[in-house]
Amino acid sequence: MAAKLDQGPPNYKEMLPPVILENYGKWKYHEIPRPGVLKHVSETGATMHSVRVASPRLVSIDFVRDLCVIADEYCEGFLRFTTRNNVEFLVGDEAKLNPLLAELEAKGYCVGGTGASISNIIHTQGWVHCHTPATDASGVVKAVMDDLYEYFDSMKLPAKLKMGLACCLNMCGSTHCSDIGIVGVHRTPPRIDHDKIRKGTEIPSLVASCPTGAIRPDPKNKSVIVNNDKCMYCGNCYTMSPAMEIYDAKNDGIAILIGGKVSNARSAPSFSRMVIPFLPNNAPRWPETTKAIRDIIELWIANAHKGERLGEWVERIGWERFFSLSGLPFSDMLIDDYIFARETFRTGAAFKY
Amino acid sequence: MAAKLDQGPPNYKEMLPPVILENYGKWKYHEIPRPGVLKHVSETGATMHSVRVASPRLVSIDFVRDLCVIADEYCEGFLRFTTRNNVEFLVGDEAKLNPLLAELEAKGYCVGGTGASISNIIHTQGWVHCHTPATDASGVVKAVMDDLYEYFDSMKLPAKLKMGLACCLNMCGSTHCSDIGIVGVHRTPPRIDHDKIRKGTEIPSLVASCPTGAIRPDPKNKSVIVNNDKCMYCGNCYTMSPAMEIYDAKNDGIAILIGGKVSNARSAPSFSRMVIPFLPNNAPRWPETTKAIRDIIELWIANAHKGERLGEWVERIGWERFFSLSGLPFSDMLIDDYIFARETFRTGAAFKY
Amino acid sequence: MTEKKTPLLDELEKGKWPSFVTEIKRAAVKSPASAELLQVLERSYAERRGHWKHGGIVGVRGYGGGVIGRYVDEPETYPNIAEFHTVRINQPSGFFYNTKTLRTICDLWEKHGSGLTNMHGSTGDVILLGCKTESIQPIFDDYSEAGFDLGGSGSCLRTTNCCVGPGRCEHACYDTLEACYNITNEFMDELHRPMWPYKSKIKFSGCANDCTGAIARADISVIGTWRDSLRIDQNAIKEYAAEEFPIQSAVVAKCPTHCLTYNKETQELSVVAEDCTRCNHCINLMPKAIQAGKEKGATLLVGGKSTIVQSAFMSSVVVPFMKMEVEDDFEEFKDTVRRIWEWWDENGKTRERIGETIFRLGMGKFLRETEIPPVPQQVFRPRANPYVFWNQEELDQSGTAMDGSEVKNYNK
Amino acid sequence: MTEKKTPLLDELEKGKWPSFVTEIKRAAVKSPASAELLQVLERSYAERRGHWKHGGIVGVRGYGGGVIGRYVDEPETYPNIAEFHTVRINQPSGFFYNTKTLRTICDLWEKHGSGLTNMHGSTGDVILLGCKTESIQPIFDDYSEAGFDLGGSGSCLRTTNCCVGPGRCEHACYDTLEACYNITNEFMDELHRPMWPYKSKIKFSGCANDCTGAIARADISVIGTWRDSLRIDQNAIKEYAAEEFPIQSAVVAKCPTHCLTYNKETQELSVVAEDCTRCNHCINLMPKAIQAGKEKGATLLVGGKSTIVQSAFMSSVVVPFMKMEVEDDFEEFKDTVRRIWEWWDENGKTRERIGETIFRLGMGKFLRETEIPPVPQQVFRPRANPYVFWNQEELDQSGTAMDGSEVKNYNK
Repeated sequence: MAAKLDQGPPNYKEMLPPVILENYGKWKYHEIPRPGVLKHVSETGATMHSVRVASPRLVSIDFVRDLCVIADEYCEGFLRFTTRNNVEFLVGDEAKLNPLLAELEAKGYCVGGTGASISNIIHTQGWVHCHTPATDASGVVKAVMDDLYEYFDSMKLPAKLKMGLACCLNMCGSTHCSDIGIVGVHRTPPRIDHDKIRKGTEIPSLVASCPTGAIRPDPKNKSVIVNNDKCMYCGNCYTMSPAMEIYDAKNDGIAILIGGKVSNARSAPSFSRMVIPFLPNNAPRWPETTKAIRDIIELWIANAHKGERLGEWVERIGWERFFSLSGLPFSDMLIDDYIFARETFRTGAAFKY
Repeated sequence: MAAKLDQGPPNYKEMLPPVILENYGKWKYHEIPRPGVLKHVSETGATMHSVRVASPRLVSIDFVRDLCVIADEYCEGFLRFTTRNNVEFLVGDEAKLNPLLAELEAKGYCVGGTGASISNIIHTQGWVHCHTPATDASGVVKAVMDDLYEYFDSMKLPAKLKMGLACCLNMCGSTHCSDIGIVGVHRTPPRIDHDKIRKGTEIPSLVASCPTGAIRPDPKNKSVIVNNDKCMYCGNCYTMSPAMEIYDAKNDGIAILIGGKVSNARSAPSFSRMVIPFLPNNAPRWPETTKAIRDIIELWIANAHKGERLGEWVERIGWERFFSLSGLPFSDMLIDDYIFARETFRTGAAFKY
Repeated sequence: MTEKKTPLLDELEKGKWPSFVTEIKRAAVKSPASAELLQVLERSYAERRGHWKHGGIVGVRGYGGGVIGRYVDEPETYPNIAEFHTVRINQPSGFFYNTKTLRTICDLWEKHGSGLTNMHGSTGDVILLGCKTESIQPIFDDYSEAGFDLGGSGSCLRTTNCCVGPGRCEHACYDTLEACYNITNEFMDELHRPMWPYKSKIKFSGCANDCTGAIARADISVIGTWRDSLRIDQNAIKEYAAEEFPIQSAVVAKCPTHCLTYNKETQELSVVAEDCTRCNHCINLMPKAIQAGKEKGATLLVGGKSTIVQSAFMSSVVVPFMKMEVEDDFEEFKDTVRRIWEWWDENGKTRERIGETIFRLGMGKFLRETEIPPVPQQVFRPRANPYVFWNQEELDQSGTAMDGSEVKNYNK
Repeated sequence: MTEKKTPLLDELEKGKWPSFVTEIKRAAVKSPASAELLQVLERSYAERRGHWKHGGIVGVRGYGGGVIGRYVDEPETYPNIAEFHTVRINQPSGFFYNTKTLRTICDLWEKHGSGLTNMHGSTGDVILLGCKTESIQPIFDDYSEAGFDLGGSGSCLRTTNCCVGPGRCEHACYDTLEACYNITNEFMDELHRPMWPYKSKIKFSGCANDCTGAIARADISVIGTWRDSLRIDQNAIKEYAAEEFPIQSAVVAKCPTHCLTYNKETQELSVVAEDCTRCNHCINLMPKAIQAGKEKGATLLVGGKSTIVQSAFMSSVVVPFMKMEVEDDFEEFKDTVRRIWEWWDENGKTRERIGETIFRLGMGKFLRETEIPPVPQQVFRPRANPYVFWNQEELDQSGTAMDGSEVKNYNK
């Protein structure tokens, strides 16, 4: 049995339930009859219910098999996942909706994540499987979502809230454009293992990898020297060479960025902005991080207009007002000093206090 | 008679008419009873009229003496100039206002430049006295203001209109933040006079002066080489060395930028943006330039809300809509490719046609 | 396998949210590797640091990527995860599955790997988390026979991704599922054999809501839109009015361009079509009454990427409107993207994403050399500086530096 | 002096706007230099190019600047303007003059120079346009005796400038005229003896309307503001209402922060003080009814400059609110500016303006080293990238690269 090269992904058409095949491209509108349930109505009059269920993203195959059992019973053997790692059961037969919901509840699945809610946190691998993490991913997400669960299975937020967690400055997973981004940060320069460098690192590539020019060759030692004052701990050098260990258990932790979005609806897509430069890695439940995020969300709930995303609210009231309302300390670390810094400086004399 | 060092400027207090000395810091509000005349009212009930008169900026001492004669007769010997090179006669005695206006009219002075009008064009020296001009300054201003005179001595624009002209890319005189900026542009690389370089140019400084790194030393010739592909004709090298002649009569001309402002009122200060990359130096009256500016102003008049500065109008409708309304050709030359270019790229999928 | 204690991780089995710790424990029942993963993770929780080393090169015959090497830093202590590689399986469009397919994925992974997976990775692949080097080729062979293919890794076209599209969304302005499937198949070689300066991603979103986050995460962002005026069903407007939906305050007043007018008397909503930017706000709020125009397609935006190295870039508009038709096999898209990649391949530096190359060399140069017409939709606003590069061939070159003439001659 | 024809320039004597050509001709009656200027300018109009060469160094005893050298490129043809230098005379605050002073300026310039002047240059000086090298010292001596001093040129504090301020404006939040006079006198050495990386400018505007263009043109921009709430005179509001002034549409609806509410019934205007950004829009439109708060001062912004080299920068907020009191001799301002200059003098490269130095080295470093407190008013929004520089001394340095420890030890 010779493997076929380049056969591409499975054809999605085989993955669509009958109700979708019949109404493909004919959907007219949708409603959210209750949190976690979408009702799509077709031009043909047909309806389909999608039931959205939380996933921890890192799952066992038994978890997936359990999903299959449910999908076979209520959804003619079809289901889908979302870009935010939720599971969606696709119910063509409305009679099966309530039984499905009952079974999900009985089995302890978390139904929610629709409309003005938190829709699962996009996240990375963290200590589970990444080589440059400054924090864990799954554990922080678990702690934060446990704390914010009331905003997953209800729709009482001013608008949808999309969160992302990246375990290092690579900021994988859209944390750079999330309503709330949780980012693992290193804070100390790499420790150089000169033996490892001599054994097999291509020094010119290593030198070139540093965005601030902090690494220079040290021909005498056949190694490199890091100018610690120029280093911003991004870890790009570690990606180029394992000799540049960047993790530092005593000083790694988390930064919080807020106000990003990708949707074009109403306002243009925007980057998340840093409001807390550092919180400690207090495993296993990161209490400082969960509290900081809850405080921000509650401030938003108390002050935003209905329909206003977190970043839209902050932009309306002004970032300076956000800092005075939130009581978060402002420091020079929150002021950009990288390539596009100038655009963030307030080139105007009109502002609030 | 030994000259005194560092005695500083004359004391402004000696330059203030009695009505100002009496009402200094007590002004309550002002009105514009007619174009070119400001009426300031003091908390004390006192009033002062300022009559604003055009100046060509490059003037003879006889012009100044003529002003003095008028100021002596109607203003107790006091007058002032504005940051936009207008002259202001300060009338403390309201009875003298109409006689002053009559005399100004009889002598052919241009009264205007207040409120929703054009308030004189800030400009540079051009061919009269500058060493790097790509166009003349006073001549272009004369041609444009002759053409737009109806908007100087009336207040029928949607809002005030501030124009600036800079005769080269230095963009002296706030053209970078003007409602309409007229900028002299070179379009060809410098011509190197190798003899002159060898005679006295400090080559490292010359090389360092190039913002795009287009100039490199040519040790063999004891001169420099210009990489023409990298040159953006800014003329900074000519400022460092007279051996780098940048003027090019066949290709120099004018670019038009619009939409800038310095005031914080309502919207933040903003840069002017290029809408026409080149118009020829058709001296003595630059008909293409005067027409282009008139067309933009008339489009603004026809479409803006009352009180809306040119840039506020364009930002409201969108620059893409401005181009379709104006019919001005859009080209890649209008797209930024310098340091902060990224911020101008449309990072969103919402736009007009 | 000895039971070892994981008191810190056990804390993460508490609470309402589903627990990844529970999942690892479930996998650990059958997989010694997963059991050791639990141990090393507990240690990370105690020490507050990771224990994974760099990926070495691991792979499959005929492919240049699709597998990410991963090694624990103390192989002697943790022999079962000394090698613990990730396999990327190209997901079906829209993450739709039948249970048979899902079970096949599970069964094969039970046979060869840790039994742990991400459904899905951020880029889109099914991430199979943890296997030995010797298993990689057998894993590929089995999955291949079952109808699956690898995803991308390294300096290649990364696995493409799309939103739910016409499968279950009223907003889809083109068939994102088919586009993703068709175009992925078109670019198999680019996906499986890294040969570019760095990675490149494509994401297909059916409308301006951009549910794949294409503008933030993809080098090539394809966002559904329309060219004509949005369509308003006045009867449906009246129904919203009857239900006391806040048409004026929630929709009209929040329209960013103020192009909508609602007449409360007649209960009619009107639009000034040329002022509308197709931001989708009104459609999102009143899907029963407002829909996209008839002339549908997509906006092509280029250059999105995350933070490292030159800070995050969002994609920016390159082609404001492009037809995305199954009938013509997405021809315009494929042609355009090929030109864009070719330009980047020629001009990009190592580890430089498309957006960074465009930023370094200039959007003007990019547009000229890819033969994409410059239009004002590509920018929020034109340049503020006057630093225009002029095509010298279009100027009068007599007496300029370009013809090598002496300065002295020109002065005459 | 032979009469020569200037047909091109003569075209610029037509039209309604006052003509600089007429002015040069008036000067030419008494000045052979001005007559020759007319000839060389006519030639520029024919050839469409300038004829002026670089400034050589010309100057005055005891001063490092204040005179700009200028030479025509064909001195043989135009001997009277072979040298045609510019003298900068420091103007009085607010460009106010009595006629005696103006006549003195004219008389001395008739004696020594071309009889041509700019009233004023963009920076603020009286620009005396065109004199010979041999005349420079006598010019200075005469003007000095008459009570004038030179302005700045070169890498120094350039001549400061201010708006009309309390002399004739209801908006002035501090005494710009006195501030400009006092502070200019304080920094005479910095103004007259270039010793910095490049030039530095200060402009004083009394309110947010910024009539000197300080934010765009000055390295140090001082813009009047207040700290408490704006003040509304409800009786005056009623008068505006009686005159049918469009309070709602022109003022309230256009308030950028929507902090104003107008009650049409009671004809009362109210403000939510904490939402107001003090942009001056409402005050501009209704000066009889709305005025600034009582706690007045200025915002200090830093870094403004025009285009060459790194493109134009606007100044950005450094100190949101600063008292500007005559009584304390503008102490806080002078102290702060001295620290800023000192930092720039130590860190700036040649021909680098303050704004460029801050941009290159980072606002954080600038604020720390000048001991100016970081506040959110300094930015439109915080950083989007996570590239924070941490003060290593505040971290646990045991086992980091900072203590020179071996990586191996740390792993244990």
